[in-house]
Amino acid sequence: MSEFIFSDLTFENKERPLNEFPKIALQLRKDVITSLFYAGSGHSGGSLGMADVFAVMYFGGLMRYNPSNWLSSIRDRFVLSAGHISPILYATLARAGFFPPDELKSLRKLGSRLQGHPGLDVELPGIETSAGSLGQGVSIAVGMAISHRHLDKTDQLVFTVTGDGELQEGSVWEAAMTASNFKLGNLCWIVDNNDCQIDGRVHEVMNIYPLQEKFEAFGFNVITIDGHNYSQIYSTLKDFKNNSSKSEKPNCIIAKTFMGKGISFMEDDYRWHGVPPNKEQAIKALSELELLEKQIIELNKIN
Amino acid sequence: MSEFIFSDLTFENKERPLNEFPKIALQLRKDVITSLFYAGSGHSGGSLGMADVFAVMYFGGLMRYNPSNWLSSIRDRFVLSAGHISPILYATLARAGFFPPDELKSLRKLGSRLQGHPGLDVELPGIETSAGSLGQGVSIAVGMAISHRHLDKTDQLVFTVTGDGELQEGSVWEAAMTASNFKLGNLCWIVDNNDCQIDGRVHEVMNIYPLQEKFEAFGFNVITIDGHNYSQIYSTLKDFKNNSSKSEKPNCIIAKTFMGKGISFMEDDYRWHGVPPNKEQAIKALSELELLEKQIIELNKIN
Amino acid sequence: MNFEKIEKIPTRKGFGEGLVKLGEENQNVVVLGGDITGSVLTSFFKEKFPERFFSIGIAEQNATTIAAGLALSGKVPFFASYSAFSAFRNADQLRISVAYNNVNVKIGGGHSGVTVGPDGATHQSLEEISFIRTLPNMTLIVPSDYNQTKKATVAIGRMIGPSFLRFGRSAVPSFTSQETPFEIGKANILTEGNDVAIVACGTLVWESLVAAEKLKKEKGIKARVIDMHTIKPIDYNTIIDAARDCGCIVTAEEHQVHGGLGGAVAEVVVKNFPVPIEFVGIPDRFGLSGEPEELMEYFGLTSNTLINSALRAITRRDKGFDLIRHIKEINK
Amino acid sequence: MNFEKIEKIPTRKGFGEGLVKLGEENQNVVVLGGDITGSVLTSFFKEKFPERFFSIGIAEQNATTIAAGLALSGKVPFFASYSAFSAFRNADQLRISVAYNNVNVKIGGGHSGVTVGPDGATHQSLEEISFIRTLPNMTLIVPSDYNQTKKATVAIGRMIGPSFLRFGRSAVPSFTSQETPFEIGKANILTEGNDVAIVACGTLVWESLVAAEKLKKEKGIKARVIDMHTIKPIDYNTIIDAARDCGCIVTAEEHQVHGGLGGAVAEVVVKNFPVPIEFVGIPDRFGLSGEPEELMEYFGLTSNTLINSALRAITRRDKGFDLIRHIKEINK
Ligand SMILES: Cc1ncc(C[n+]2csc(CCOP(=O)(O)OP(=O)(O)O)c2C)c(N)n1
Ligand SMILES: Cc1ncc(C[n+]2csc(CCOP(=O)(O)OP(=O)(O)O)c2C)c(N)n1
Ligand SMILES: [Mg+2]
Ligand SMILES: [Mg+2]
Repeated sequence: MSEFIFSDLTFENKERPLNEFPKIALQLRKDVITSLFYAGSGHSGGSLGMADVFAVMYFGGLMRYNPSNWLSSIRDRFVLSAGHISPILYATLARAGFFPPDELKSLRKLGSRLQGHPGLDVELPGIETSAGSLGQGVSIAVGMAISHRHLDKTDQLVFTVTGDGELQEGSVWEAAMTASNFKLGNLCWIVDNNDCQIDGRVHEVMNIYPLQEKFEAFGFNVITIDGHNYSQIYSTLKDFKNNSSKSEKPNCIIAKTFMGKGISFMEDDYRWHGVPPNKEQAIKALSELELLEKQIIELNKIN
Repeated sequence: MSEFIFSDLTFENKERPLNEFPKIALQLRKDVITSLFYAGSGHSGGSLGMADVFAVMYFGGLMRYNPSNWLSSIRDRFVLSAGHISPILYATLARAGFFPPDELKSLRKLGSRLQGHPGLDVELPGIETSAGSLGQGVSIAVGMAISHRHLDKTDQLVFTVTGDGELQEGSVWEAAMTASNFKLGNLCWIVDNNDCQIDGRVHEVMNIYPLQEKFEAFGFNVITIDGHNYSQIYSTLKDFKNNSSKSEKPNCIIAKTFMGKGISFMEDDYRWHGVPPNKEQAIKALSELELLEKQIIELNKIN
Repeated sequence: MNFEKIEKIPTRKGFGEGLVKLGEENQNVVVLGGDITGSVLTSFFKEKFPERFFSIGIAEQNATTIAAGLALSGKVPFFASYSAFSAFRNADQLRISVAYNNVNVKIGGGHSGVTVGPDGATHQSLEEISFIRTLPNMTLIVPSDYNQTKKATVAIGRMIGPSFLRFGRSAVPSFTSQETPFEIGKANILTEGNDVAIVACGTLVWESLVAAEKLKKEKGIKARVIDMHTIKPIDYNTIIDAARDCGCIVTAEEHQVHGGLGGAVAEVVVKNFPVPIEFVGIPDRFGLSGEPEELMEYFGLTSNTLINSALRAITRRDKGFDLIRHIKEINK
Repeated sequence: MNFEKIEKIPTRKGFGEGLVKLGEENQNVVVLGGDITGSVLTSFFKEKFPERFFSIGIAEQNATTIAAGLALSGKVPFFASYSAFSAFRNADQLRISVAYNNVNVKIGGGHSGVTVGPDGATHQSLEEISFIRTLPNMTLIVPSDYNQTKKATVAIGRMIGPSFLRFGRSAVPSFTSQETPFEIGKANILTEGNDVAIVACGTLVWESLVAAEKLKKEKGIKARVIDMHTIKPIDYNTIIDAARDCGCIVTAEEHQVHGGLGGAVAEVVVKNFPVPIEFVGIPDRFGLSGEPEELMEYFGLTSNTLINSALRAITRRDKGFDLIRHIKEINK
């Protein structure tokens, strides 16, 4: 089935016109769907919802990385704290050239480097830390940011993504407190604010709001954006990058997203948190994405 | 040495004029000094700093308890989360009649019911839970408040005291989040805000400020008071009690205190966090307190 | 026992149903959710008794300690999450507020072991038997199938004191019946035999039965299979009898070979009746993504491994105690 | 050895000094404070290398994970707190971010055991050997005196990989010298003897030496005292030799009798050379306030207990393996 083949396509990491992001995000969404279909288990909802953010973060010439020498000591770092949305990270890394996209079909299989939750032990290029226990990644990111800013004294940036349900973990607030104490202007913490978690709506399972006020009270620069608006994502990340070396405050981007974004029957439905598409659903999802792709191409022609 | 004898004195728990609290607090401070002197180890600073709050909380007719039937199912609850300031709790319980004051001299000794940090296993009347690992007590208090409000449907109140350094523990913010989610208007969380912890000033060791904003962002009614001003302590606790059954918000009292309050050579000095007075210091401290007592008596005569 | 056509049911279903049963018989039973209620099936209770269900979100420390507060107010609180998070993220709270306080808190550790499958190492708890059994005052139960899990759930809900129940995600052979006895602290002897004892818990009990059957059929060896569902307090008598009667033991668990059931049995044995033991478990490494059955095979948690271990234990017993193997092999 | 006039120095001093030494030899060594720097003596490092010291406050989870982040950035981070909090409050972080990540993080667990004294049970960590040694990839060291603690600190700072060092608060006999060898994973045999082996760690090593001396003088029994400073990886060969040569073992530790050093030794023994073992440790209960020496006495962590245990072990060995004691006694 042609839908389920992974092309070799990779994308460059460079400054690019905003209208190029949709098709990158689209490719990432296709990869998420396809790899999860192969896996037969895993987390569709959050992975799809964060595709737009990942597209801009990795392919907009903002984050400095080099897939062919990925452990370079001057790289910027990305730490996935919400380990369960590994499919979007794997898709991104594959399309950035860290490893062959075809490996995406090994997701969650015995012997794969694409563990259900990222594992450092299997040595997949681009993976900075193991993850899967919520809340830990952001403290790891803080550790890296301290190292860069206060020990190495470099201008390396540290990006991290947490879920919004994840903010219920107290250790996350320990990390927040430390980030502002150490004036980690080089830290960019993106919250995937889809108001969904496993048991339901975040504000119903255990309300975390008001969010902006919480982060502000913990000493952050906070900005709330539409996590599907490329222009907002880009300019916010760009601002972070530009101001980072002068800034004495850590940065929090509250990205309002929809779980399952892009697939009609998944969108904004928390029941898709941890479920993969079956074959039928995968085909439907991929054809929706292809339709969208055609529209995007048309749109780009007009503009 | 007469200084080191524990009288049998107890105080009633009743509504009383504000000018009666100083001498109660004074007695508690004496007991703290004396018991710590006997113990030869333990936490002077926080215990002395909270004497005024404890005096009002236990002896102002606010909290409902019955020392001769202390496990009564309709009692209000007090949970000490900052377990290390047990000396002030022990002194208070002794002076409230939970056990003979003379037992205070067994503090921290082998076989004593007055463990260094409160232990439930030794069954000292008035102790609601073991403590000593920072941050846990407040979650226990939340559990009790849930039980009273949502299961037993009684109007029992739950008081808890944490330190300010203690607020660096992430689990404390988990407790805070839950408290507001479950609308625990019956919970009164007092923060001993002395800006001291073991390694130094709280704002230097790991800054927790702004505090009021943090608790507000976590959904609390917050009020900041002078933790040595009886009138402020009393009216704040009284307001809590009066509004508790209608209130849908948990309450946080940020009590600005001085570590070691009442003893000239200990006041506002974090190095007294975990040290007991030696004999000379104990005598000096007790004589300072006696001087103060005389002044209070004089003052009361005039008014 | 029909080894071919045995029905498979997840143990977590027993946990969920047991909670409902407890909820029916005791008004004071309450359940705390950790945002995985549909996974560990506390959802059954939630549906039936919504007013006694409290959603705490993703905050295992807090949930555990709130449970202690509820217990101190006369309730019988259960809190369940994935065992990786309800045994470790809250370890200090388990130690102080639950075990030291000695309160009536019940913790469910679901999705334990490698059989949680493709989620991978972080989710595959393989160290909690060791930690939990070391805590004073705790009761620790690792049931072996659906029926037993249900009984164990009800049993810990009826007893007074802190307890931890470790169960799994995937469907496993349901080989005990509603009538099979279950008593906390009393191991079940499933097959009679004096040639070798296999002391197992959880998913490995079924593998032990398969191994015993093959040992009998293929080698004429009679293995005594012991379902050591209660790890703490451990059933000393049954272990000592097995050591005396069989002279050698194999332990089997979906847990590290260090510190777990094997360690507990070893402690009893050397303190009472030293005999050779072979440990079957995870060889001191973290898990991996894969399908549950693939992983059990990959890590050697199978009847075949048990058979080899039994034969090795018997050889060691018969050759006497001088069979020192090369350190490489010892360290396996 | 002069048993009367031995100097006493706290092991934590060795930790603090070891850190300074490491700080001098390696620029990448950094230390995280947990608001008890003066207690666990990370304060020495802080004073000497303030730019490489980071105060994290009271947040053990975060400190542990930040350490992992630092290690992933090429640093050699140490984080130390009271062992009760640096082994349990952060247990999940130790498991995932440190052990599974297999990063170069070093954890100090100070104020361990009952010798922390009057602070009482919450502060008396007695369960962490069990937990830490069950984690794959970890190195666990429990040094026995000041000099050894210093050497162990330097050794874990020089090796690559996650490690945990458990030490104490109170002054204890300083019986090794600067020249005494120390190698991770290689136990030190302190006295020669083939009558009984005493395998001890931490504060109990000294008590073992005292016991051995008395056993020799008073009973003519030659005990082989083994300082098993490294609990993980455990020194199999030395244990197996002791089992073969002596035929019985006593283990001794300031830790629960379950799951700790005793458990580790039992596992090696039954897997290789089963012999009777007597366990000296805390009998499955929490601690109490009291002075360190009172508590050691109260809980029977003394040379006298060791002597009795040694005699019992010898009797059990000589009477053969049929000496089943009453269950009450077994359960001690
Ligand atoms: C410490 C911990 N507790 C529980 C879990 C199980 N778990 C995995 S994802 C998840 C929900 C996370 O919600 P959110 O952060 O909002 O992510 P989203 O569902 O939006 O992807 C839970 C509870 C975990 N991985 N780690
Ligand atoms: C979880 C935990 N970590 C560390 C400690 C050790 N400790 C006891 S008191 C204390 C300082 C607490 O500061 P604060 O809450 O401000 O109390 P204060 O010094 O003002 O009395 C610390 C770090 C502990 N008891 N529990
Ligand atoms: Mg979410
Ligand atoms: Mg303070």
